[in-house]
Amino acid sequence: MKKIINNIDDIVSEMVHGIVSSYPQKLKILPGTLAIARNDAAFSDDKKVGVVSGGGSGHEPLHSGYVGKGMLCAAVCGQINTSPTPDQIYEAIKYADKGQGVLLIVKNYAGDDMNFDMAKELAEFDDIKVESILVDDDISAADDAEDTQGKRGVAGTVLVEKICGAAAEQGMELHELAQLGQRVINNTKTVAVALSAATVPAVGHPGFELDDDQMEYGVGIHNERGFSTEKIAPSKQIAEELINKILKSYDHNTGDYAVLVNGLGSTPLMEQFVFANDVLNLLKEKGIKVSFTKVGNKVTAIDMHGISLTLMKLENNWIEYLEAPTDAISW
Amino acid sequence: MKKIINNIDDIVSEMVHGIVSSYPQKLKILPGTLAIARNDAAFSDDKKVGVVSGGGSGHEPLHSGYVGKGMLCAAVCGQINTSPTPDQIYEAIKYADKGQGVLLIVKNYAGDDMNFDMAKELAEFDDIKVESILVDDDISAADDAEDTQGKRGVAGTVLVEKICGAAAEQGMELHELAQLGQRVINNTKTVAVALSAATVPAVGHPGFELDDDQMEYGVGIHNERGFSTEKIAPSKQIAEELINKILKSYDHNTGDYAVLVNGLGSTPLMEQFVFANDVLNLLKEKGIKVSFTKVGNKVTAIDMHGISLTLMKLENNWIEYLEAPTDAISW
Amino acid sequence: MELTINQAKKWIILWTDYVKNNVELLNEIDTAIGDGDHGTNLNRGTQATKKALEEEDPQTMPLVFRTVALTLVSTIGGASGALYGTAFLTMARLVKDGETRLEVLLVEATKAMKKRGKSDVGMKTLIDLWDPASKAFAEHKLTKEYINDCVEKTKNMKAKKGRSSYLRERSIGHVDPVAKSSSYLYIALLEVID
Amino acid sequence: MELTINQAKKWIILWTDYVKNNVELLNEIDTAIGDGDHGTNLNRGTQATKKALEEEDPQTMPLVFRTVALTLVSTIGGASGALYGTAFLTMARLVKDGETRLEVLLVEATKAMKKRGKSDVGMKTLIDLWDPASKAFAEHKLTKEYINDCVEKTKNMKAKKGRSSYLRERSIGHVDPVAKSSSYLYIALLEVID
Ligand SMILES: Nc1ncnc2c1ncn2[C@@H]1O[C@H](COP(=O)(O)OP(=O)(O)O)[C@@H](O)[C@H]1O
Ligand SMILES: Nc1ncnc2c1ncn2[C@@H]1O[C@H](COP(=O)(O)OP(=O)(O)O)[C@@H](O)[C@H]1O
Ligand SMILES: [Mg+2]
Ligand SMILES: [Mg+2]
Ligand SMILES: [Mg+2]
Ligand SMILES: [Mg+2]
Repeated sequence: MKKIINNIDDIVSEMVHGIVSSYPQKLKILPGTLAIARNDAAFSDDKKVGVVSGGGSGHEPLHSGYVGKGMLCAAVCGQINTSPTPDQIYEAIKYADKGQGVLLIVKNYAGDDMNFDMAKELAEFDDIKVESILVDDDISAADDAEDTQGKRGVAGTVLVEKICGAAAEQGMELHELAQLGQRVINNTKTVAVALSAATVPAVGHPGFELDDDQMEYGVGIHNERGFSTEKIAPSKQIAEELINKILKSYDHNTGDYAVLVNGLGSTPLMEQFVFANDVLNLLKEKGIKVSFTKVGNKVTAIDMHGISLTLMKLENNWIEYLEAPTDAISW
Repeated sequence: MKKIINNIDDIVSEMVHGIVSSYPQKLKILPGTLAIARNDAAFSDDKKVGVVSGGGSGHEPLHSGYVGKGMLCAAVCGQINTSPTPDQIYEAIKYADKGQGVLLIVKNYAGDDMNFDMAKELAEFDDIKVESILVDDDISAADDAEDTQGKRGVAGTVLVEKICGAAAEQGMELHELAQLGQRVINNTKTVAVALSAATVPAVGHPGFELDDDQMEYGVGIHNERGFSTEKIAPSKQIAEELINKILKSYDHNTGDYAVLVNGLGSTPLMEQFVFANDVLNLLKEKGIKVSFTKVGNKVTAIDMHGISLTLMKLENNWIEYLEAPTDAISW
Repeated sequence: MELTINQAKKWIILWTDYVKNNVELLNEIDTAIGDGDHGTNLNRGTQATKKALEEEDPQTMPLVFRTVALTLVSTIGGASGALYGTAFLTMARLVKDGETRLEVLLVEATKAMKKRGKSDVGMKTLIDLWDPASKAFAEHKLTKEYINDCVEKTKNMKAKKGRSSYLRERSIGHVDPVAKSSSYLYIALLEVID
Repeated sequence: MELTINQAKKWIILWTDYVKNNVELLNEIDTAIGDGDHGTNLNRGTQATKKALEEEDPQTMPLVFRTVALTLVSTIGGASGALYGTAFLTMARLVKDGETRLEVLLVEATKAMKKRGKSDVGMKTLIDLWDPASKAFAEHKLTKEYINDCVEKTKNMKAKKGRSSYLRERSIGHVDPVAKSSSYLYIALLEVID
């Protein structure tokens, strides 16, 4: 395992300190936690619903890179692939609350779900209004979702954070915001492929092995294997398969879409844009209208080499929320 | 070699098309070229000096990701690690010229230098005022620079593009802009380390081999080997060595600095921020004031795993140029 | 039945020692059907709890449970952190409200965890230890053999909650890691009240 | 001396054939001290030039040189693209201005490339072929042996310009790739005027 780190146990703490000391005008650490929160002047005068997210580390820039005016008020960083603890989430909620309540955006994993749930109880005990939404955009294992913890939350999370963050910034109240977030989640679908697995530092070797000519369809962002291992295909063919899988999962394919092509950590932008080119060409051929596209390392799996495709069916003025300005360093 | 691509010969063209079709409101391709240019409404009314850059591909998001109001007017994309041809650069110059002339920001490689030089002659033949500056921030082989093509242009290029782009946006005239750019270049110093080399698609294997416990100090962004191969060290030690090398290369170390921690392609943000944390702590210990920091994959070497550190000694109001808003998708 | 303050402290400290001596084993079990961190995570939490009990040396029953609950909640993390946290916070709240019957505390803690995890028996989680063990304890029938039996039974279950649920059929054949670490808690209890 | 239009076309086309037959060799030489693409890049440019000459079939000397120059400039890329481009643009400009003496064209092209590359003889570049070869040609002393000799001599030089200069001492022991590809141009010339 080759990584630019010091001690394995200190990675998350050092990373979090690195983030805030790189952008001190925008970000700070909440005392006694590994939660990163807005530090800009505008925030202190805000009287808006606070939006808070978080989860295990290893998905950078999610969530910390999306803290800033117009997106999140705070992001709570757990250890690598491990949910943060309720006390830290609770601190973030308290910081984000301006009397209008707080929306929690949680990825659907047992640890995240339960720890955020506990934090919510702690906050409600303090009379802070809290609602939470569970992002579960990964459709790669949707068929038997009731027999499992449910669909996983992956790259689509960043779109949920952007839309909810922008709507909160524009003054939407808490309950409406949670409903908006839930609709966005319902409309957001992701599938990923990996050419090689990630190496979790504490583990020291890749989470699974693929041959030189193999790729894995349907991987998750915690090194979860996918639904099939195939011979590596040209970008265009991968795009075709992911698009078909995603489009089929909607009731119908009319309307406008947003597209997110997401690198999983060690995938060069060059490959991401070649893939985006194929995706956009294929969608055009299929008569699917795309009104918003984003390409880059947005929600990663440490150093996994691979890519995910997210489609989001747009409603109402969501496109305006997507295009609204934000101070977040990584949007 | 595992890459998400189609045909090797089509990578750059497909990538360029992927970039502009992902961001059609902001970017377009100049007809008959692989030059990416501003496509925003504000540009058509501009009466400012145009700033143009470009070079071989494989360093994304450089330069195409820096096209937009407040940075570049156009970026000319050559084949991978190959300078673009003068005719394409010339098209970019013509597009960028609004009667106030055009500044060319060129990285110091023989191919780039000579091809941009030819384009400049073509443009001058058309009575377009053109000035060019050569970025040569890589100090890893500075000792005998007169005996070689000279120091290479690497990560610092993005800072030069930001400052010149912002100054042009604020109305600075051509000659002054070129002088500003040259001063910025003189004040900018970079050194890089790699844990593994990049794989150029046409070559199909890593440019050089390092053992599992080895790292290479002083690599370039085209798989050039560096000045020494060492046992891999903790982030803090790498930071210390790069900082010392860079600080020594200035006449004196008073004043404010900007810091760029740059991932070389496949380095996760996690590692970049751990490293940034060490860099900022060490600079603080040394009493060096840092007024601006940027961290991320800004100037890459395809899929090289490694990191570069750039320091820039700030003068006058450069910090304002660095902090000025820009529409560029990757700043 | 009721514990004395010293018994309560001894119980928890005995548990932390069990965890400490079995970190590798718990990690191994979690590796088979999870992400391999349960031993490390839990040990971090229980060692912090031991330290807190020793340093704060709480002198009332509510304070003992409060110390244990808050320390576990803030130091374990992950799914098991929320579950153990929920269990001990529930017990702490009940003790504070005057409920001291241990059998009630354990049954209520189990209920709270079911609610927290939207889960129930048969899903290959710690519930498959807590539910039968807390009931057997209430009926004075809890033995070490029974506890280990409950853990063993999770082996043939297919996971329906948590990370391991994504393994589907492949989750069968391994015991649940947090059922295992919970078995130490119940065994420690038996040893303390023996 | 002066070339006829047909000789000029034949010269260039002969050169493109030499390049085509030696793509791998040129790539290999560039791999040793550069980035291994010179054969591929130059062949792309010379094949495009051949095609342009055949399709556009220019009927005046200035048009022939213009076609060659513009095609090379826009299709080779890299350092050698700029250098060959500079050489042929210089010759095209001179021919357009009425200068038809080949020896003058070659000497002026060499000068222009020196200026373009801020380089001179002894730096292990194509200048080490063009400079002596153009002078020998002017003095009617150019032979195939002399041309190959010039290429060979670059072997023991230490590169001071271009990518290979970063190899420092390690650049010694290999001939310069663009000196080699330029040798084909001069050999083709000898064959055409033979
Ligand atoms: N929804 C749930 N309800 C009850 N128990 C659960 C649930 N999800 C997970 N668990 C328990 O948590 C254990 C995993 O704990 P831990 O290793 O801390 O989680 P992770 O590392 O996946 O965050 C599982 O083995 C199971 O016993
Ligand atoms: N400054 C220079 N002056 C003259 N010739 C140069 C200069 N730099 C490079 N060259 C020539 O260019 C050759 C490399 O050409 P090419 O492979 O096209 O370049 P690259 O791939 O490095 O862009 C060198 O072998 C040398 O002959
Ligand atoms: Mg875990
Ligand atoms: Mg090249
Ligand atoms: Mg686990
Ligand atoms: Mg070359």
